[in-house]
Amino acid sequence: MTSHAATMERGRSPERGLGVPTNKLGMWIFLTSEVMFFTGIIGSYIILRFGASDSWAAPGEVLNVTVTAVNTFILICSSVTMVKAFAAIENGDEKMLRIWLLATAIIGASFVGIQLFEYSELIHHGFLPSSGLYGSTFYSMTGFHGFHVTVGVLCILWVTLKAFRGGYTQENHQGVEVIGLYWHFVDLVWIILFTIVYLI
Amino acid sequence: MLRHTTQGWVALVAAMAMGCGGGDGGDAANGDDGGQAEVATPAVDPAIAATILGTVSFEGTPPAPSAIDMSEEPVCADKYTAGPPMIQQVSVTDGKLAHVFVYVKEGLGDLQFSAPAAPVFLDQNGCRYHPHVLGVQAGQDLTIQNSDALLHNINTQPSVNRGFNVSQPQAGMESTRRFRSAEVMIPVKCDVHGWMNAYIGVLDHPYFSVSAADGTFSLDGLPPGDYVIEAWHELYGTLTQSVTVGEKESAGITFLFTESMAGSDVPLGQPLVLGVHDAEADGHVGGTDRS
Amino acid sequence: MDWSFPINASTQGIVIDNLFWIIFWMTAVAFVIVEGGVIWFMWRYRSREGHKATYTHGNTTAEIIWTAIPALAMIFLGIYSGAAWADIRGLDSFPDDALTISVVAKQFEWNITYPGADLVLGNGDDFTIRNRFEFPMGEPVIVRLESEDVIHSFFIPELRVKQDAVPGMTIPIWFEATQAGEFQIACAELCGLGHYRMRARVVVHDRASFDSWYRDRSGAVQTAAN
Amino acid sequence: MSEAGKQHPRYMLVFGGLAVLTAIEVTAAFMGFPRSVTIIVLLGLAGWKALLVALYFMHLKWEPRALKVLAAAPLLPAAIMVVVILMEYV
Amino acid sequence: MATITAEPTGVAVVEEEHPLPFIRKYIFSTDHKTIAIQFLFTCLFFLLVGGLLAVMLRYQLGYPGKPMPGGDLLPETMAPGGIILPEFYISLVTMHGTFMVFFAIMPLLVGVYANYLIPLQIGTHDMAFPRLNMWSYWLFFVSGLVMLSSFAVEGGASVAGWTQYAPLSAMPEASGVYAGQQLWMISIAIFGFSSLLGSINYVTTVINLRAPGMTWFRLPLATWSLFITAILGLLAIPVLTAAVIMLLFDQTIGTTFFLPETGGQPLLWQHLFWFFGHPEVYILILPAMGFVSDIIANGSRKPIFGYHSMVFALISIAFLGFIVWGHHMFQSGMNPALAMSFMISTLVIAVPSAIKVFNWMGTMWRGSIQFTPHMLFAVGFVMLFAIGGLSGIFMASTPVDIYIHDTYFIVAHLHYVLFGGSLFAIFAAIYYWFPKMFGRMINDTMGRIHFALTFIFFNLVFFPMHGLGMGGMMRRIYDPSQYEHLAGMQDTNTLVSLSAFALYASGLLFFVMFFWSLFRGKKAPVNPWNATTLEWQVPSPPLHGNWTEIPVVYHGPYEYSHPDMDKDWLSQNERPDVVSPARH
Repeated sequence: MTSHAATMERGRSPERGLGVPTNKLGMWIFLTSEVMFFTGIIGSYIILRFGASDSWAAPGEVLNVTVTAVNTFILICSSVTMVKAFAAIENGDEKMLRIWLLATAIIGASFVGIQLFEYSELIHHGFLPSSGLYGSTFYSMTGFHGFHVTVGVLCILWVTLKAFRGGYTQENHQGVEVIGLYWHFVDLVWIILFTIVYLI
Repeated sequence: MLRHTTQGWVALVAAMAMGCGGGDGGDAANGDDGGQAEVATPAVDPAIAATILGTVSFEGTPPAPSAIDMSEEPVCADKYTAGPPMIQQVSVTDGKLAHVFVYVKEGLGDLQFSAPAAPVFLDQNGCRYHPHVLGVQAGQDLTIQNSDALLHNINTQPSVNRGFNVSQPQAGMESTRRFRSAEVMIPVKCDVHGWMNAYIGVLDHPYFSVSAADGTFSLDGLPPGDYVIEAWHELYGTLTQSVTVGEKESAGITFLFTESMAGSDVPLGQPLVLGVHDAEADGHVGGTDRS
Repeated sequence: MDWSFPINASTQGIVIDNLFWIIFWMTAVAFVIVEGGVIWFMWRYRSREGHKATYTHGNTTAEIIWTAIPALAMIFLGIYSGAAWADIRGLDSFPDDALTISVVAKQFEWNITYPGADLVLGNGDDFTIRNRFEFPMGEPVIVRLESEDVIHSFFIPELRVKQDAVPGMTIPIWFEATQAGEFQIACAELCGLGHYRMRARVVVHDRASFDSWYRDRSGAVQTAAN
Repeated sequence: MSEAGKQHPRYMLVFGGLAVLTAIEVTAAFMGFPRSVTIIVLLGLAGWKALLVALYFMHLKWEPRALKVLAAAPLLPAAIMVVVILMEYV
Repeated sequence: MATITAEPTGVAVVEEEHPLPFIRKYIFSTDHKTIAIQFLFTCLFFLLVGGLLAVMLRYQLGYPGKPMPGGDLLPETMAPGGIILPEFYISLVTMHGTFMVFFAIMPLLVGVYANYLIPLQIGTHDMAFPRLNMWSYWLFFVSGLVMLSSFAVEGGASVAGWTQYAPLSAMPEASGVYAGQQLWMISIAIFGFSSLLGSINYVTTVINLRAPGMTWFRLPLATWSLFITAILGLLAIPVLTAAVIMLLFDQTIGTTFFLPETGGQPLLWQHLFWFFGHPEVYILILPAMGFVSDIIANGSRKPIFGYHSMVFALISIAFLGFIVWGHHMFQSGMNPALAMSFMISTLVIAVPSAIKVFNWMGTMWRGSIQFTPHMLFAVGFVMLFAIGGLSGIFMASTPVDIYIHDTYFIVAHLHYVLFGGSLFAIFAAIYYWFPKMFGRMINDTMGRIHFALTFIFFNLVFFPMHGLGMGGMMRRIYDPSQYEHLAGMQDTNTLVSLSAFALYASGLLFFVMFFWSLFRGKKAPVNPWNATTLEWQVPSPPLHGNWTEIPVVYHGPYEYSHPDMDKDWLSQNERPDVVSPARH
């Protein structure tokens, strides 16, 4: 067993455990459970599709891939602006932090907007959550992702507000990093969804 | 709703107290809260009230009745001393058709009628519904009774009203429910005994009747005017006729169902728009069977 | 109070009951060791004046022993049960030329469809009887389970048969009755307010009486058809 | 904060990568390869993009090993769930 | 012989530096101890509700079709003239299971004791995210109320069983229940989010906020088990949340995930549910094992036997918990080959469970066992959990499961594990930590009486159920007398019912005693049980913030009866000046 000196040493160090700041660790742990949540939904989709593949239309027939591809690109952009914001504050550049955060919020919101537009189009053409497994899985998966994005946008707006109040400094900007992690995760999920829902 | 909710809470609290405290279980039994606003009836002056009398006759040979196998339900089977009970969708006695629901479909304008206080009864006896076809006014109590010493469940499947599915495990049990809005017809079935079925016609006026074994029916106390009368049968669909009655007059009409009509659309759960003349008034209402 | 199994009337029942009693005796030994040990320790090592507990953090040998023994027992059980399971439910355990009967469950009835005179389901001469399941003893019977509405479970205690009937699926099971008699089908999966009464009559005939019964039934159907 | 602060990864490079991969995906989906091939290719590309995001944008590349493990942990039960349930069909 | 003179490190909070206003202190408090106590009272209430439902359904089984005393207080839709209707009976069954699993046992183990013990036992000020912790409680509270309210809505509460098997749960026209079903889904979705917030807190706290010297293998087993449990919850409960939301969509917006008409799969629901459900079973038992380990070591005045193997057993049970869910589905139409592999993994999981039981016995062996109520309940746990574990082997064996699946044998098994196991451990924990939580003692004699009654009546209720199951009595049936093969068992059912009423009565006795001790019990010292873990180093009850100076930890959690010491315990934070007694 470790000598007392060693344990004291270990104990006293500011970042115990994983050597990761608590807020960040908390977010990562939250993300692990988010993975399981999306597994529940995406997994069901995979399983149902294996069971009744004929209830799905070929890619592009019902869903508009072009619009969504653009939308995907938009979401990726928002991820970049997010990391830019983080990089900015790590260099102590609060001005750029605010700009990048604002950009992220706006781009994220536009993603949601485009998705809502897409929904209205689909519903207009009679493709509803009640249209068989295709509709059920499509709306559930994209809907839950959209919900996550919306929540993300709200959080980012809140962070932005705090940034404008000068709430973040080079030394202390965990808030930016933590919300960033969430935002990138949402982006990551969309990358998967785009492929399996629209392209396959 | 609210009434029902409070009832539920009373139940809960009472349950907590386990046997002490108040609260009435009473007749909380609205599968559908007796929603409709009770409007003061513009009493149809009996002095001028008219009557429509009529008969429903049938042409052709009705489908052969088939026996019900109740061997697994002695409680019911024992009630049939004279031969096994028959499934009788179509009961014809010398050319007259019974179990036809006849009602005023149009012509009452916007008259309002309050529901009568007396309940309508639906009895389950010998694993059959009595009566097989019945009418009830919207908001009027429908009291379902179990005269068999075994489990029946009463599963109604309306399309405009809220359905209910209640059970009566013992003889002598009673449940009272109401339907909020007019609907012709609401199918009723017992899931425990697949052969048991009945039909309930819900109207927001009192002018309906079910043809008797001799095919006769009567609609009494009508205000003078011109009406569209519809006759509904579970197998042969619907027929409609227009008729005009003056003060104290008594018009007679006859409906004629024929063998060939078998399989025509049978409207179930059609929301009714009374007073307004709709294109469906030509005998073939688009049936929507709920499934 | 009878706490025993109902009589066993099927071939798979023999296997199942044997396995049950094997497990029963294995667990009985463990039961006695644990409960007896705990009670004895409670008495033997109750705290007394001037008696101090032994200071130990464990004993690897002991732990290895009481890890190994249950492990071995479980391996044995796994192999035994696996073999038995394969014989009862394995896809290749199904007899080829067995009488095949379709059972369709719905709230709250069992509709049993027999293959009619040609002994093949779905050839027009099938006939359906509500809540009455009759078949011959001494030969395997295949039941094709379906459900119309919700999940039910096809349970005949005396035959040690249980299988859920799932809407959207056709699930085949087979069994062989070893004695004639009258039993009941019970529904073993909660299926609604009539669940507790979703039962049907089971009649296991000897060959001769089954033939005669089947003949008039299927014959009757054909006359009706003509 | 995290070591990432000192030497920033080339975010724009990653961004370019993601954009290009997306473009490739969309085209590949409609090239009319045999279905199985398409699926494998697309899933491969998607996985690659996901990895890029996780490693660079989420800085996993610079995190202590323990956190890498923690982040990857849920993939195991997730895989178990989907694969095992899919075995219903075999 | 050298004698250790030891002096504890760390300084506890002795007076509130800045007292908080009432509402922040007691209602929307962020103090993990207050939140734990809020959980405690809420869960005890739900425990009463769940028990009451059980009493009612046992009445119907004991006296089928007879009017229940006081039953006429229920509305006609539930029990006309006091006669319980079949639809009300199955909603009793459903809600009993739901309340006990989700709103009583699970939060009692996790919500109460994870909150209370983790920060104290690892020696820190509070949870990592106190505000999330508060939200976790209030969301739980809301979800509980939603579930309760479903009794009051039209059509009554859910009737699809606590497992909510689709399509029955998704087809109101088949179940006759409309709003009730949807409220169930909504409530559980909220509940899922609440426990998610909790789990994040527990995991983060244990990983990052341990006191100096509190290495992984110096954590008390209670904390270990709660940590593992939190991880299970983290990975399993989101799947349930996803599943219930999909089911809610099936009920409301016309999706067809679990409805076969358009290719949806009823079995998918079962897979998703049990993928959550089996880890859930371990969520319900692992913390109990942890508490019992702490209490048995303390009650036998001995170090726990085989600390490391106890930890590894916990971990392996948790991991295996993710690959055994199919053993709930052997008769569900699942692929038989799949059933085979699930059987193997299920049998494997029996091994670590056996290790734990034997290690507890090893701990008692040559100890100095005290007959305090908490020790009695802990030992009761070992005895009853052993029975539950052994009866589990029967259904693990697929062929035997063909017969006993969905019979009362299962009911007996799960109650031996959940009541005889978890609930006994919860009682043990309440008795053990009551002095710390409320600063008052519970009368030992009263405690022993409560134990005796509970133990006797528990076995009278649930042991005969094995017999009922062997006789082939199906679960969730309203009236066994409808079947020939069950006709002979009515007297057994009546006996069970009578014992069940007595069991509930002894439960009520506990509540009386609990609240009496709360106000009248005699003041509790800092360390009434001479225990070694850190929570016994702060005042009873500890004040907000627990420690002004974090202690330094030197020993494992169970240094009892060290030969070189006069007193028979050595706290984890006591700096030994002569020799270090930790010898492993």
